[in-house]
Amino acid sequence: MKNVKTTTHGFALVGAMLLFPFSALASEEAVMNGADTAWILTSIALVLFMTLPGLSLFYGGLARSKNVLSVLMHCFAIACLISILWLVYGYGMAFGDGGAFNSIIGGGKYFLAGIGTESLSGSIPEGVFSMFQLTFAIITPALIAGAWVERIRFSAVLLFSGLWFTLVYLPLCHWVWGGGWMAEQGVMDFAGGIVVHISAGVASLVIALVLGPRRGFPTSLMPPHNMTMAFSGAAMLWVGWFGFNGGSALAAGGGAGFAIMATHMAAAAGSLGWMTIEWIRHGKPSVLGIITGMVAGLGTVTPASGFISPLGGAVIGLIAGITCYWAVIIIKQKLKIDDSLDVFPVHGVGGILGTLLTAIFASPAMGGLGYASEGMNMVSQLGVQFLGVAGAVIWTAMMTWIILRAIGMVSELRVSENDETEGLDVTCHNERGYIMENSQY
Amino acid sequence: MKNVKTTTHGFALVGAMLLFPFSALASEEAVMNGADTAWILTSIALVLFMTLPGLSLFYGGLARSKNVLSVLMHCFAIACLISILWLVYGYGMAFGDGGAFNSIIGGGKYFLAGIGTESLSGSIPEGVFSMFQLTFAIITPALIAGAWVERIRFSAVLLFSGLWFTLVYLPLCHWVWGGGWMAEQGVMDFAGGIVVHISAGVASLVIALVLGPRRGFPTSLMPPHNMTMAFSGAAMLWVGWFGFNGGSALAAGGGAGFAIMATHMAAAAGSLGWMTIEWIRHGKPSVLGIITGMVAGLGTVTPASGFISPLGGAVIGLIAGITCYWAVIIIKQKLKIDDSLDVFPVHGVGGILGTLLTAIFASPAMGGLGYASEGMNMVSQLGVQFLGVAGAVIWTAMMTWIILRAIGMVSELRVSENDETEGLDVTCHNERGYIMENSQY
Amino acid sequence: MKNVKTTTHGFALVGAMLLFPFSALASEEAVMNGADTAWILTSIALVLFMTLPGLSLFYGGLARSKNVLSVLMHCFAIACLISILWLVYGYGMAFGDGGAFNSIIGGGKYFLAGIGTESLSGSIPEGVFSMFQLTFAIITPALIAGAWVERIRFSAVLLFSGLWFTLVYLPLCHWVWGGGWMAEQGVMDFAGGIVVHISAGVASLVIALVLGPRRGFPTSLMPPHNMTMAFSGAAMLWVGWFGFNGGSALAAGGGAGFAIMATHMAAAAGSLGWMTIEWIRHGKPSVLGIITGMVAGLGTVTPASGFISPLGGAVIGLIAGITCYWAVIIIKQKLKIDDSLDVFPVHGVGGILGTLLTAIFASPAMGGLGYASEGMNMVSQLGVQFLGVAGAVIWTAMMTWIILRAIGMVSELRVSENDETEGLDVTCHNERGYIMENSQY
Amino acid sequence: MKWIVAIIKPHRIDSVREYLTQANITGLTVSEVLGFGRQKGHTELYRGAEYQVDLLPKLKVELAVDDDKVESVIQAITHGAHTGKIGDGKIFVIDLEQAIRIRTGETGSKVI
Amino acid sequence: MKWIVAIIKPHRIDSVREYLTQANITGLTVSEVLGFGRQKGHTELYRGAEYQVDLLPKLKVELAVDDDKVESVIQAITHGAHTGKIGDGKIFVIDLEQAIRIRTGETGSKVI
Amino acid sequence: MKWIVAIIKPHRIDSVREYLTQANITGLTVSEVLGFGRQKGHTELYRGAEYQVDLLPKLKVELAVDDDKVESVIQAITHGAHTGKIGDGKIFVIDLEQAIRIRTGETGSKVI
Ligand SMILES: Nc1ncnc2c1ncn2[C@@H]1O[C@H](COP(=O)(O)OP(=O)(O)O)[C@@H](O)[C@H]1O
Ligand SMILES: Nc1ncnc2c1ncn2[C@@H]1O[C@H](COP(=O)(O)OP(=O)(O)O)[C@@H](O)[C@H]1O
Ligand SMILES: Nc1ncnc2c1ncn2[C@@H]1O[C@H](COP(=O)(O)OP(=O)(O)O)[C@@H](O)[C@H]1O
Repeated sequence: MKNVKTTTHGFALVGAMLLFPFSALASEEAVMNGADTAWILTSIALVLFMTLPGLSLFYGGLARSKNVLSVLMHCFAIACLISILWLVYGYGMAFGDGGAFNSIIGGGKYFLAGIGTESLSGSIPEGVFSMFQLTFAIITPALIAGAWVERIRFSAVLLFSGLWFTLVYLPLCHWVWGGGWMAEQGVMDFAGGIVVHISAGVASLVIALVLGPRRGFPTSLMPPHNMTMAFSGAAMLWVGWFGFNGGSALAAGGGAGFAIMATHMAAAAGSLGWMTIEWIRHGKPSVLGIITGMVAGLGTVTPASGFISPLGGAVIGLIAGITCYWAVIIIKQKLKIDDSLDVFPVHGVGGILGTLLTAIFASPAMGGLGYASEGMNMVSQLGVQFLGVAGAVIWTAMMTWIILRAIGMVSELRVSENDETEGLDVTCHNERGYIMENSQY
Repeated sequence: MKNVKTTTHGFALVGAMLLFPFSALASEEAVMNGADTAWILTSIALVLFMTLPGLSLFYGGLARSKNVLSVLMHCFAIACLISILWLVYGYGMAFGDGGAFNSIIGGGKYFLAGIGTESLSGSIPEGVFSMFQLTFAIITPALIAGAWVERIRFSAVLLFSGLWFTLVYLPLCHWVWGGGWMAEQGVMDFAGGIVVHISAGVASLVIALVLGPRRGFPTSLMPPHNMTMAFSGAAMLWVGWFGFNGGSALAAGGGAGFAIMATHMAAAAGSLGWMTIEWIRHGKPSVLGIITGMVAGLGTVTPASGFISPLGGAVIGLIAGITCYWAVIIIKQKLKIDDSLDVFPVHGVGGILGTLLTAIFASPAMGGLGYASEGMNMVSQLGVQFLGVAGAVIWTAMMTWIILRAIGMVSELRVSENDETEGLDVTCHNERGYIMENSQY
Repeated sequence: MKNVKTTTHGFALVGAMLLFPFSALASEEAVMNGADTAWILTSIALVLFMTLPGLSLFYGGLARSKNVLSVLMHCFAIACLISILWLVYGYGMAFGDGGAFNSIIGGGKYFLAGIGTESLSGSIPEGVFSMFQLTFAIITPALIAGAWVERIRFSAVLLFSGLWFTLVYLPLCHWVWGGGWMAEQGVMDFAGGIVVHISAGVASLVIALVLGPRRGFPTSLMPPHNMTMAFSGAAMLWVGWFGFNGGSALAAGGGAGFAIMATHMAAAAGSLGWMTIEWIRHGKPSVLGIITGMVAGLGTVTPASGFISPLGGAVIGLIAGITCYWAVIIIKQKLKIDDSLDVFPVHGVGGILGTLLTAIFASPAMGGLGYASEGMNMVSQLGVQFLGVAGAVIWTAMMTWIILRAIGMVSELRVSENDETEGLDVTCHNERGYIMENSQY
Repeated sequence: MKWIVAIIKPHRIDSVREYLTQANITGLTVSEVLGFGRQKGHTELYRGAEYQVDLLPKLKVELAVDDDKVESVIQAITHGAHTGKIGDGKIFVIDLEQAIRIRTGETGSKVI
Repeated sequence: MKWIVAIIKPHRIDSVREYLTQANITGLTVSEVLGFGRQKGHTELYRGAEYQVDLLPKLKVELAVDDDKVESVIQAITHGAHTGKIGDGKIFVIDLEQAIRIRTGETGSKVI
Repeated sequence: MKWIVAIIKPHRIDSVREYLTQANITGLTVSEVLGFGRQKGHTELYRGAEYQVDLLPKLKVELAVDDDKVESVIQAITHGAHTGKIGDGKIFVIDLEQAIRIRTGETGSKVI
């Protein structure tokens, strides 16, 4: 357990000695901290809220109205499926002790067996820790849904998400937070730059390439059908992210406070960054722009959030807002890759950027809180971060491609042309999003 | 303690002696636990969030657009009305000491008099406990609104809710959580299977029968006017339910963690259960299906949530998803009872099912955390649960019928035919839900 | 710090001795309280949630559909801008030590420099305190957006908000909570009657007068385009207000519980008050009415919430619901001032009312928890409150007018007639809120 | 051929379509419109401000029919849409010169 | 009788209705349409992708009028809808053969 | 002049407009309608209750054209809207007596 505890999320592992000597001590004595527990219970709610309804509405609003329900359905069904898989083997593979293979993958604790109300993970009950982690496991494949919207078959969504969770998410999560090889190398990822954003972003790019563009792309534009819905979802993401990054401190204290400050400033600066560039280049700043900048800032600051100063967060956010703007232009307009809701340019690019910038801004010279492993400096840590990024990109790309090919062998990935034209809501789910006023006869 | 701690919510009262020797002890010494308080403060927000906007949007989206505001109005006005009644006499009747009649009803503490910032209820301030309980008292009559939508008079809504709260909710709440006869019998209801779901469900059935169907039912179908709104509401319900069931542990610890895990797994399994059966029977799974399955899973696991394992939660959820699906078909399609938003088949059937299954899955043999009262086994507890269910069903049905008849004697229950056709938003509230674009001249 | 600490928000200042002897003691020894921290971390999320998406949706729904995105944009951009200014100098000016000028304005702590994860503010980390305060600094200028919607230029929004935050919000915040002259006088403002509601309300009135009415006002009515959106936002405000007022206790205990109870009862009573008066005067109660009454109740109870009984909260709410109803009629219908979303009559009038009523209902004779400064009685406190109100009204009105004139000298405040007719979404932000169904070709 | 335009109350559409089906009409086009006529509208109220709405939701049904069917179609619509209250709507008849089916290019009355 | 179809700018509807009322017109039907003509549309921008919108929101007003009122109705609409800018819209006049009131079954010009 | 009404599948509008532009048509008006015809609709399902939707989303394109352009416009619409599947829609031609441009008061075929 010690092992696991120390390898958790907020990098308490390494941080243990460095940042939280007291809580590390406490964990030896296995004392539950009610305050930490209260905050993580809250964070569980906040992070689930990010997916349901947060991300669902964000993505749903960006789709066309004939497909809005299919987008909501993807996010919701993924949340359900991953939850059950987490119960059955997910938690164990990510955070259980993998014995001799622990660098590669964990194991045990299937069906959460052996975990009781008294089991602890650090200063919080293990059940609470497991639930908190589950909310991360839910949002990651849900993020990918942005790449395949408006054309994928629903059964392919389920198949893909189950396999990808098993073959990509669980290993990565174990490598970084469960004591696997990345943790051993000293890779710093506070709340999921690698585990969540790089993995989801890279998978999205591969999916966009394998699946091909939506009919009509790129000649006919497919504007968001409901920007107010996308806005609501984005705002919920911002709020929920306090649980995502702040909860990753796994304690109710100054560490969580700092993580939230850095997170918040990155969101604000990312938004203003994107807004400004849009204003300059196109003459008018847009709601879609400002909220996309926010997501870019938040995704990018995620791996760094617990290691940096608030000002560091603002700088990272600004860099993110500008970089991701250009990434979207390049991927969608220049390369004409239909990563429909821009998951790779925002989350993938942001995740990579943030993971690397962590090495810069964690430096005490930059006002940061220092490196997780002893003896690290900016250069050596940057090397380690590169290693982590490279490992994650390669593994994710490779496995995502294999999974898609495998599914493609047993069934179609895309709906028929007709169904795509008519919209997935009616053709796949027998429903319509909106049936207004007079239409009701 | 072990047993008990986990078995809370109301229960505190009776439970005090029986179930929480430790906290009871603590309360003797009157020590407030800040961490528990922090978590229950959070839970108050989460559970209010379930009604406003959660349930309101869930129900509003399922109505037709000409009635959407009336649905929101019902939920909101009920929340306000019940809050004031709670202040005046509700809390006292539910949780005050009823003296000689305590098995039947509580009393005292009118206007929350005598409660100060220092008063404790277990390890948390009594004001916090009272507010937490109020959020349950709000959502229960709001749930009933699903039965009468699109045809009831607004004044009848207020009259009914006030009377029903007084004559049905408060007694039930006292019986189960306030030290009344059900508590004395050892009925286990962690977070409101009986108090909330059975009572709301059964009342809905009676209302549907007394009020009669909406004009046009069942020949013309009345599809949801805004599934994205219903989805948002459903997602908020899921998140808020963590406060509902997790907060019912009344402490920030492993018990709350387990309650949340069981709750979450039941939601996931209920959703997948309903989705699967729809997929098999109709060829396509729907968003309305998956979110209804979620509500079924959540409602059903509620009474059991603090007594069972996460796996137990998943099994209960699955059973709920399938059972409630058939219950809806039977009530609405076969029996042609217009319980408009299916409150009885989902909450009533789910509540009964969950209350009975509590006896099964709380058993340590099923991985559960054990029974609340000493000397209980699965069979004897099942008997007690049956007793609780029967008592709640009979009392609720009887009193609901009497209340409706009484109101019917002083005023019409339904709006006029014309108003029903035109829609309640304009005819009862002088407003329209949506006034889009060009229409604005 | 002591000074500052004790004068903060939850009025711990005075309250320290009176209400929280223990925590005051603890603060001497600079011990972090995890439970308090957990609750304030939660409150940060709740109060941000009030602005994003809460207030944004409330306001967005009340606008016409052609302007909905511009309203959302204002709220969002203000949140981003104020966050960065807070980081740079806002926190320091509000809560830093102003030395000799401390009665007037604070200083230092620019870029949050010098604050570490270990720094405390009372019993919570200073970073947590700073973030909590930031969420108040965000919502205040966002509230003002209700006055200028549907006609202001976006660049004027940014300029105004930055200047107003600096010249009005920061001084007021420092005067009341940062140890400035109002604090010295013993002005009681638990959670922002003066700092938030009076300041936003009065600024709105000035803006409405300087900017002039929307084209068509008052002959053509401009009804809310989406009451379901306004409803969602209002419901989120209610929930978030628990963090606003409850969090202002700055501790997880009975004080927060009482603040939440008073807040909740005021919301309920305000809603019922407005509903009743509408029912009597117009024959039908409306959703817009009931939720406006809720906001009136909440705004009014804010300064009093931590000093009064739940019953006191209900009475304040009722008075607020009725008073603000008439204030809206007078300002909009009688005086024909186009404070478009009625910010002054609801927040301004409510804030003034609540600040004065605080002196009444805090009295132990009215069931209140007593006055903050020693030796105060109802009359003397009322005098102090008058002083606070007068100071805030005069300062805000004066500075707001100056800021508007200054901006007006460098650029237009309003968009062109044509743009106003066409709508700000397309003309200022190049987007449309809704692009439904068939329109998607 | 004639082009028939009927303005009816929204909730009568099902009944109108039933009668039309009985009259062997298999094609029509419906749109949502707002009607102004003798029928009184309603008042809306927003924070004390009254707002008179006199454009009421109606449905417009348009169909092209053969000359010999005009009478039966008018009958069908009248029966289907009739409630006897003000605002039931009107039927207008316009001469139709030509009809073309896009799919086949056919023209004339076999198209409709 | 004539069937008059006018395409106008949305925000002119109130003024058009006022002029029509002055011309003793008591019935009309309005629908939301999208118009394409000389008037330039606007550009929308979504994450850097420009999107030219040239179908502009307009209102279509349809009314059946007696032959002798055609001129005054055209006058009324022209006055009410006129702003002098491109995109003000057009009025079209079609011959109307018959009109029936559903409620009463009456026909002809007394119906309208 | 003629008044041409075409009912088409929504996703064909871009292609129709392209062909019309080629035919030198610079003005038209579009509205969203629901069509009932030979084309089968779809089923919707809400909590086990099936719901047959046979009113399908279509677009109505209306244009006033000069007599000598009628043929080319019909050609253009037919080409643009054609997919060869049931439900492609129809074109109707009605005689148009007069057209007025609101902005200038001009009348006749120079208006359209
Ligand atoms: N002259 C007209 N031209 C076009 N539409 C009309 C005309 N008169 C009435 N209508 C339409 O018919 C509807 C019903 O007319 P109304 O006068 O209210 O009742 P009734 O049909 O019973 O006489 C109106 O709402 C309007 O849409
Ligand atoms: N030939 C036409 N047939 C049908 N509608 C037309 C035609 N020409 C224009 N319209 C409609 O009239 C509106 C205004 O026309 P436009 O050419 O933009 O300006 P103007 O009326 O000033 O000449 C268009 O948006 C369109 O809806
Ligand atoms: N007689 C008619 N009058 C008016 N509209 C019609 C008529 N018949 C068909 N339509 C319209 O044309 C559309 C297409 O017709 P349909 O019979 O489905 O296919 P097709 O055009 O291939 O024959 C319908 O949805 C309807 O909107």
